[in-house]
Parts: sequence; structure tokens; C-alpha cells
Amino acid sequence: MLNYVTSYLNSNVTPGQAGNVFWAFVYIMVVFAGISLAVVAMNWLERKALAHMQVRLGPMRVGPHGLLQPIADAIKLLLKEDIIPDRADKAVFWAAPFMVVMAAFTTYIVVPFGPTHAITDMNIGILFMLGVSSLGVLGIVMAGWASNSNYPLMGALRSSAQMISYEVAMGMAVVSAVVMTSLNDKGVGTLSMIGIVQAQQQQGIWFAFKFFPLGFVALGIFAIAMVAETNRAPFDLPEAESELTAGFHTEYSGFRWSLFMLGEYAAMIAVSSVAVTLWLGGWLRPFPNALSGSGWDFVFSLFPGFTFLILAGFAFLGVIRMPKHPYFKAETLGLAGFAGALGLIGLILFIPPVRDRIEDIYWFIAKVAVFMYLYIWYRATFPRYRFDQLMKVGWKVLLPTAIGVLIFTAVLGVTIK
Amino acid sequence: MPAITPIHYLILAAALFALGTIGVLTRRNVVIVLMSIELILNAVNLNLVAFSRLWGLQGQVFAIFVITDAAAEAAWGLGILIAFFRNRETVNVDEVDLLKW
Amino acid sequence: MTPVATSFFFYLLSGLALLGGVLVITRRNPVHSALALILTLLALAGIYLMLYAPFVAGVQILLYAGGIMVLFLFVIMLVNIGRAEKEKQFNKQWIVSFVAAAVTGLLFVWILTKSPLLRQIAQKAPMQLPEASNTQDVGNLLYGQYMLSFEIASLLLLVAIVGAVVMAKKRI
Amino acid sequence: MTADATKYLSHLELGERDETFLDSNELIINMGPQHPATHGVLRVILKLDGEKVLGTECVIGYLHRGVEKIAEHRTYTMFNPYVDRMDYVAAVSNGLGYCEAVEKLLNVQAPPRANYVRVILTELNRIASHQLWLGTHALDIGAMTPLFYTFRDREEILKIFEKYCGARLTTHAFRIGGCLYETYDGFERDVKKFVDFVTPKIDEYEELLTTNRIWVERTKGVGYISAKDCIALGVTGPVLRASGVKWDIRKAQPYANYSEFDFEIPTGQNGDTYDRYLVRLVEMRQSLRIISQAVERIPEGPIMAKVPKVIKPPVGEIYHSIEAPKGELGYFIVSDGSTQPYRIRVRPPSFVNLQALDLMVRGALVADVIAVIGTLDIVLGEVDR
Repeated sequence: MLNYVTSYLNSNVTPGQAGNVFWAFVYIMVVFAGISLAVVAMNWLERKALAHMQVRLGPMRVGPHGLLQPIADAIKLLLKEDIIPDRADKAVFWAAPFMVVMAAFTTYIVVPFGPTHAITDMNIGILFMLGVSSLGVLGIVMAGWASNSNYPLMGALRSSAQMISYEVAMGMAVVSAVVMTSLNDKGVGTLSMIGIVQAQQQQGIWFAFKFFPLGFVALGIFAIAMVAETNRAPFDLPEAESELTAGFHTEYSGFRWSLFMLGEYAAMIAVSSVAVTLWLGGWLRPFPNALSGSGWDFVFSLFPGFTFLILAGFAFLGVIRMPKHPYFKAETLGLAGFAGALGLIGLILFIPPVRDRIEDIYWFIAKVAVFMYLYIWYRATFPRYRFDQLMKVGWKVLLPTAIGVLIFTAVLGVTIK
Repeated sequence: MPAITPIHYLILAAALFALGTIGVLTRRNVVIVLMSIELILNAVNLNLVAFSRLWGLQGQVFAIFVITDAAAEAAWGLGILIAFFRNRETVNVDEVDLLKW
Repeated sequence: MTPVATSFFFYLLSGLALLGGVLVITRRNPVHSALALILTLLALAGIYLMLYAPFVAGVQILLYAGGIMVLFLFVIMLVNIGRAEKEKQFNKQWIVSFVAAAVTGLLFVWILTKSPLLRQIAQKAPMQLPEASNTQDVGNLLYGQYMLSFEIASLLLLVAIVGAVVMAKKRI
Repeated sequence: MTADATKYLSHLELGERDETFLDSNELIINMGPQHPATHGVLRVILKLDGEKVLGTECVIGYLHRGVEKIAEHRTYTMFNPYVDRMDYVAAVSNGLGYCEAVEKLLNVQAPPRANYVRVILTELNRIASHQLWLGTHALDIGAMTPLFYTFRDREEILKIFEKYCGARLTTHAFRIGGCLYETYDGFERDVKKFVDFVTPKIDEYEELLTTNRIWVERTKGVGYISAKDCIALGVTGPVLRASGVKWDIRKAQPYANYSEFDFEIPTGQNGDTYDRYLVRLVEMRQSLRIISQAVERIPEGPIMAKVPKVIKPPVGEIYHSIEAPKGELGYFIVSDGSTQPYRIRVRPPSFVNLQALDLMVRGALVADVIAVIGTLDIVLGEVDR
């Protein structure tokens, strides 16, 4: 038994490929917990960043700088009454949020956080990812229909139309990246998520910069389509607050509503990781060619530790700037503790064995974080599209561009190689 | 439990096919009739994929063709359904008894 | 990726598939039928994975569950009338149809269990299908041997799109 | 959607209801009175074909307090604070209109210094009202951020109001015959500082919106109304001017001492939501121009004219209108010679402008209804009174 557990550690494949059920389970648990935590952190970050962009402070009361706000929110949502409308279709109404969450979390099976840090590596990785994330539409349609109310129904109709339309452009952009993987000696590409990153490693270039500007345009199309796919501003028509009150989740409350939010944020992280994997080199560190050599490797491997130290520095700055009044004593101590914890993590990340294991995951998360920040930024900047304009952008701008990029990529791939 | 042989898959496919046939022949709602047709197509797909386990990948290729056909059929069937519904305000298949109205 | 606990997953998935199938043809509400059909489709996708056909499984999820079924739900929501649920659900000849279909099904099962040819099949050793290059192999076949069929299928889809638009549009 | 509400709707022909919304079947949606984008308690019944609007019906009166009736039981002075509660985001303008109407009835002239203070406060209030409009309008269209920017800057105006008369929103700043309070020390400095502060901020709003592609797409060509229709419906204010009619009571029939200032009346050509947005932004700049001229030239002297303790206007009637931020705000006062008005009728710009809603949104999409309600800049307190 113990042998079964330890034997995996010596292999260099994902637990799913190794067929090791124990480690696969461990990975699933870790990823699930990690994504839930990321959603919570994202919630806090979004509120804070958005607030600072909008000349306000955001959550400040619960914990130092509102750090405990997500926990307070979670408790509030769990304790709220779970209202099921009288004339709703109970079973479907009940199942819809779970469908959304399931679709969002299942995609993480194939997300490669590192060369071996994935639950499994599927031969059809990216196809699976697109397929499962498209199941999220079903949850939204179910929610809108089961509520038996006009606004949710309209939200669901908008949402399904929107997501189906943008999936097409998204798929085309993905295909152009997959075509790029086949530009090797054998001429054989791959759909596997790990394989795609390895192809970028072998070709020595991230696909965003391959055949410039083709790869970059494809990334741009994907980055726009993924915002529409996750129903975020400026494509948040299904839940357009000023038009449809709250769209498909108007009738939801409490725990079920929070499941929709969980699903939405998890889906955001999922599509961002697809973008990172396909175009931005997944777990690869930046500048692998220009700054190569073991010296630079060492420098880049120090990044995770320094990131945490900088964060700890910011938290410590917060401690210094805290009012000296005794009323704030508990908060000051809490923030100091938080800063200390961050600093400690940063120091641990400098220890060589940890440093080497964590580096891949760090670069992956850092790249995803950029996309998550973009989501917040979009939300603060853009007004909302109207439905017909949204369709126009999807079908008349993004799709033709994506097809053009695909054709040019294929032609260039055949001629230049 | 006995090991799973292709026969198991074929029996499952047969059962799904029978269910689909029952749906097509007995239900009045056009939408459900269309969905029963999807069931039948899936039973066929399962057969093809199960045989491809024995005789190579051609079965999978045919399964993909069947899925393509299913998509075309769904689009067209639902288009007819909407046109029909608009004219007759009903979705019952046994009320489609005129060639022209 | 080798399948583990094959018999357990086979019975689980086929149970789900059959449950979904039964629900599809018995529910009054077409939305419930559609959701049951999605259950069947996903269970079948799982079975395809067990049969070393990951690409078909992926296409099944992406196209069937994510595409076609959303179309179904969309249309059901458009034509959903409360009246239909209160009407008679089965047509007049349902007894005859049921018996005929059930007999067909039993016939299949009988053939599958008794036929000597199929007994051969049962004993035939499964082929080694390289799972890791499944997509590439299917792609080679699609764009090699079956190129013409592939193009015809694309034409079929085009016809279907045009046809659906013509049918469903109010005023052309 | 309850049955009783549909019964009285004439032009929507809601008698026949279908349970689906395909083809000839319409969907009827009740927008409001509890809806985030109806600016209060407006209820709009929408008849939709999918997302296309076939017709609308406004149901108003959820905020009706009977202001006009209350006036008949109050003396002229006692009624003064009530007018602040009509258009509560432009309370100063309301007060100005009422005070001037009664002054006209009494044949009293406010002293010049009072007129200058009145103009400064009213124009500040116009900016505040337009800022609130811009923030909420942008929020309705989906841009969250301008709301916070405009509220940050509106706060400075409210601070000046608070320093001047003690209230921020329902100011009750003016009295019949002038102003009750002398300006506080540093009033001029505060106003000048505000002008310097807010001028770059208006550019900031423009930076976020004017050339923003999505904003332009959402507002250009949306909610079109021609100059002819505007005049036929009695629509006034920025909505009228954006359709190309150069009509501003400050220029056309100058009141207070507007004739002494140099400012321009911005007009648009297209009569769509985008032009109304531009017109209002230019109006804010013009208001700043008026304020800076007024604050430079503010004369010394009394702040209150000689007005009898008990106001008893002679028998007669008067109609006096001013250019409120939202349009022509008119007061029609009938006096029977007693201390209380016999009848007061208010011509509220929001109420009249709201009539154009149906015309502007027919054939548009649901999202446009929101944009048009926003661009009409209605305040339900004034619509319902």
C-alpha cells in the first residue's frame, strides 16, 4: 500500500496517466481547495481593485483592509433563506446551480499547472475543456427556465445565444493554436494541454508571438470571446443589472446564488488558464531564449519568493499606516500576522527543493492572475454592449478574423515551417 | 462481476435503441419524438464505437459522421417544428395530418 | 490513461444511460426529457472514454451535450406551452407501438446472446488502440480515406443551416 | 403582470395574452416600480416581441404627495420648502422658480446681490444635477465608474450648499424677495476653487465615455426624436436642444440677471442619446462660465428686498418659467388676494419629457429603453409631485 503511494513520486507523469488513484484523488482535492480559495481571494481582490479604480475604499471593516470580508460574505450567504419560488420547477431549479459549478470545476481535470502538476493529461485535453465549459450554458438555461419568470427567461435566452455564438469564434482561435503545435519535424500536432505547452517549449517561442501578429490576434480573439463566454462585463448581458434586474439568477438567493458566483469565478479562472496554456506558454518562465543559462534559471527561480516578500512588504506598510488608536489594536496585530505569514511563505519558497517544485506553478498562476486583473479592469472601464451589437461583434468581427487567422497560420505553417 | 466484453456494450446499445423506438412510435410531442431519434442515433454510435474496439478506428470515424448528421437533423427538425408551431399552435405530431395549410 | 474498475464504471454509466433513456420517453415536460437526454449523452461519453475513443467522447460532449441539446432547450423554451403538458402524452396506437418496439429490442438481445457470429465477436481479442494518438489517427482517417464523405458532411451541414433558417424565419 | 393593470391600458391593446412569444405572440414585461434602472418608482409596461419593443406604457404616481394641493392650504412662505421636494436633485432651481413667480405676483424685485447669489447657486445646482444624471445614465448603460467620479465631484457642490444654507439636498436657499442668508466668509473663494477643481474633471468624464466605442455604439442613433416631435410633445431642456432647437429660457426670456452674462446655448443635430449627452456636458462647461463671471462681479448691497411680513399678493394670476436643469420649469399661481394661493400648478419638465418615451423607444430593444429613460433625465419626485 505504502509502495503504491510512494511509487508515483518517482514517476514523471500526471497521476491520471500513471493510473494512480490515490494521488489523483489528492490532486483533485488540492485543485478543488485551491480553486475555491482562489475564488474567495478573487472576490476580495475584485472588490478592492474595483473600489480603488472608482475612488472608494471597498471593504474596510471586516478584518484589516476587509481581508475577512469574503468569509463574512460566505457566512451571510449560507445563513440566508433559500427561497424557491412557488411556481418554479423545483427539481430543475435545484439542479441548475450545481450544473454550473460542476461544469466549471470539471474543466480543471486537464489544466496543467506544471509538467506533472495536473490531475491528468488527456489526449483530447483542449477539446474536453471547451466541451465541458460549454455545459455551463445548460445550467444557466435551466436556471432561467425553472424560475418561471420573465426576466430570468430572457436572461437565459440571451445567455445561451451569446455563449453559443462566442464559442464558435473561440473554437476557431483555439484551432489556430493547435495548428501551431504541429509545426515540428513529424508534422504531428496535439490537443493535449501538456503537449501544447511542450510544443511551445520545443519551438522555443510562446504561440502568442509565433507568426507575429497571427498568434497575438488569435490570443486577442480568445481573450474577448472568453469574457463573453463567462458573462462578464462588457458582455454581461445575461445578468445585466439595469436591464434584467439580475438575469438568470434573479429568483435565486442564499446558498444557491453563491453557487452561481462560485461557478462564474471558477469558469473565469478556467478560461484564463486555457488562454495561458495555449498562447502564453503555460508554466514556462518568460524569456527562455534571450535570458537562458543556469544563472538566469536561478534568478527566475527566485521570483516566487520575492513576490511573496513584496506582498508581505505591502502588508507591513499597511501595519505601519494603521491608526495608533487602541481600537485598531486587534486589526493591526491581525495584519501584522498576515504580513508575517506572507513573509514566511516567501522565505520557504527560497529553499531549493521547494523552489524548484513551485516555480512552474508560480509562473502559471502569475499569468492567469494577469487575465484576472484584466477582467476587473474591463468591468471598471466599459459600458455594456447591447444584444444585437454583441451578436454583430461575435459573428461579423471575431469569427471572420478567427477564420482568417486560422487560414494564414496554416498557410504559413506549410510554407515556412 | 464478469469482465466487460463488447457484447455488453451491444446489449446496452440495443436497449437504448428500443427505448428510442418506443419514444418515436408512442409520444405525441414532436420535441420528444426528435429527442427519441437522438437516442436511436446514440445507440447506433455506441455500436460503432464498440466495434471499433475490435476492428479499428473506422467505427469512430463513422460515429463522428453520425454526430454530424444528428446536428443537421436537430437543426432542421427544430426549424420545421417552429414553422409548424407558428402555423398550428401545437406541437403534437398526430395533428400534422395535412400536407399544406 | 488506462481505464480502472472497468466493470463498475460500465454498470454505473450504462445504468445512468438507461435511466436517462427511460426518463426521456416518459416525462410529460419536454424540458425534463431534454435534461434526461443530456444525462444519457454524458454517460455515453464516459463509455466512449472506456472504449478508447476519447475524440468521439470529446465531440459527444462538445457537440451533443453542449450544442445540440442547448438548441433543443432553446426551442422548447420558445414553444413551451402549458397546454401541452395537460394533454394526452401518448398517441392512439401506443399499445401496438410499444409492443412492436419492445419485441424489436428483445429480438436484438436474443440475437446478441444466441448468434454464433456474435459469439465469435465476444471471443475476439480487442485491438490495441493507441489512446495517446487517437485524435491524430482519427484525423488521418477523416482527411485521408474519408475525405469525400467529410466534405459531403460539411455540405450537409450547410444545407441544414440554410434549411433551418428558411424554416424558422418569420419573414424571409 | 397582474390582470388589473393591463385592463386600463388603451394603446397597447393588451387584451389578448399569449403564453408564448413567437411571431404574433408578445411578451409583456413589467419594468418597475422596483427596478434598478427606472430612477425611482417609475413603472413601464413593455410590450415586447422577443427583445424588440412594440410599445410602452408609463404608470406613474407611486411618489405622488399632492404638492399642488398642499399649496392651497399653506401660506406663500410656508409652501416654499415644499417645492424643493419635487425635483430633489435640483432643489435650488425649483426654489428659484417659485420665489420669482411669487415676486412677480407681488411686483417685488430681488436686489442685484441676491440675483448674483441666486445665479451662482442655481448654476452650481445645474452642474450637480447633470453630474448625477451622467453617473446614473452611465451606470444604466453598464459603465460603473463614472458614477463614482461624478458623485465625488458633486460632493463639492453639496458642501458649498451646506455651508451656505445648512442643507445639502433640499436646500430651501431662497426666500420670496431675495435670499435669507448673507453669503458666508470665503463663499467666493470656495466657488472659484470649485470651478478650478471641476473643469478638468469634466474632461475626465469625457475621456471615459465620449470616444469609448461601446458607449458611442450604445448611444448613437438610440432614442431619436425630431425637433418637430419635441415641440409637438412640449419636450424642453437638453432633450429639445439636442434635437437642434436653440431654446433656452435663460436666453429667450431672461430671468434673474441672466441677461448680464455671456454664455452659449449648445445644440445638437441628431436628436439621439449621444447628442443629448454631449449637449449636457457642454452645458456643464457653460454653467461654469456663468459661475466664474458671476463670482467675479458679485456686487455689494442688500440681499433681501423689502417684502411685507405677511405676504398677500393682489388678486391675479401669473405664469413664470425658468430653465431648470431638466427643461422648462413653470409655476402658474392664482391668487385670490388672501395669504394662501388659490391654486398652484407646476409644469414639471420631467413629466412632460417623459411623454416622449414611447415615441423614442418604439422599435428599439429593451436595452435602449434603459438608455432612453436615462437620457430623458427624469426625477420621479417631479413627475409624480
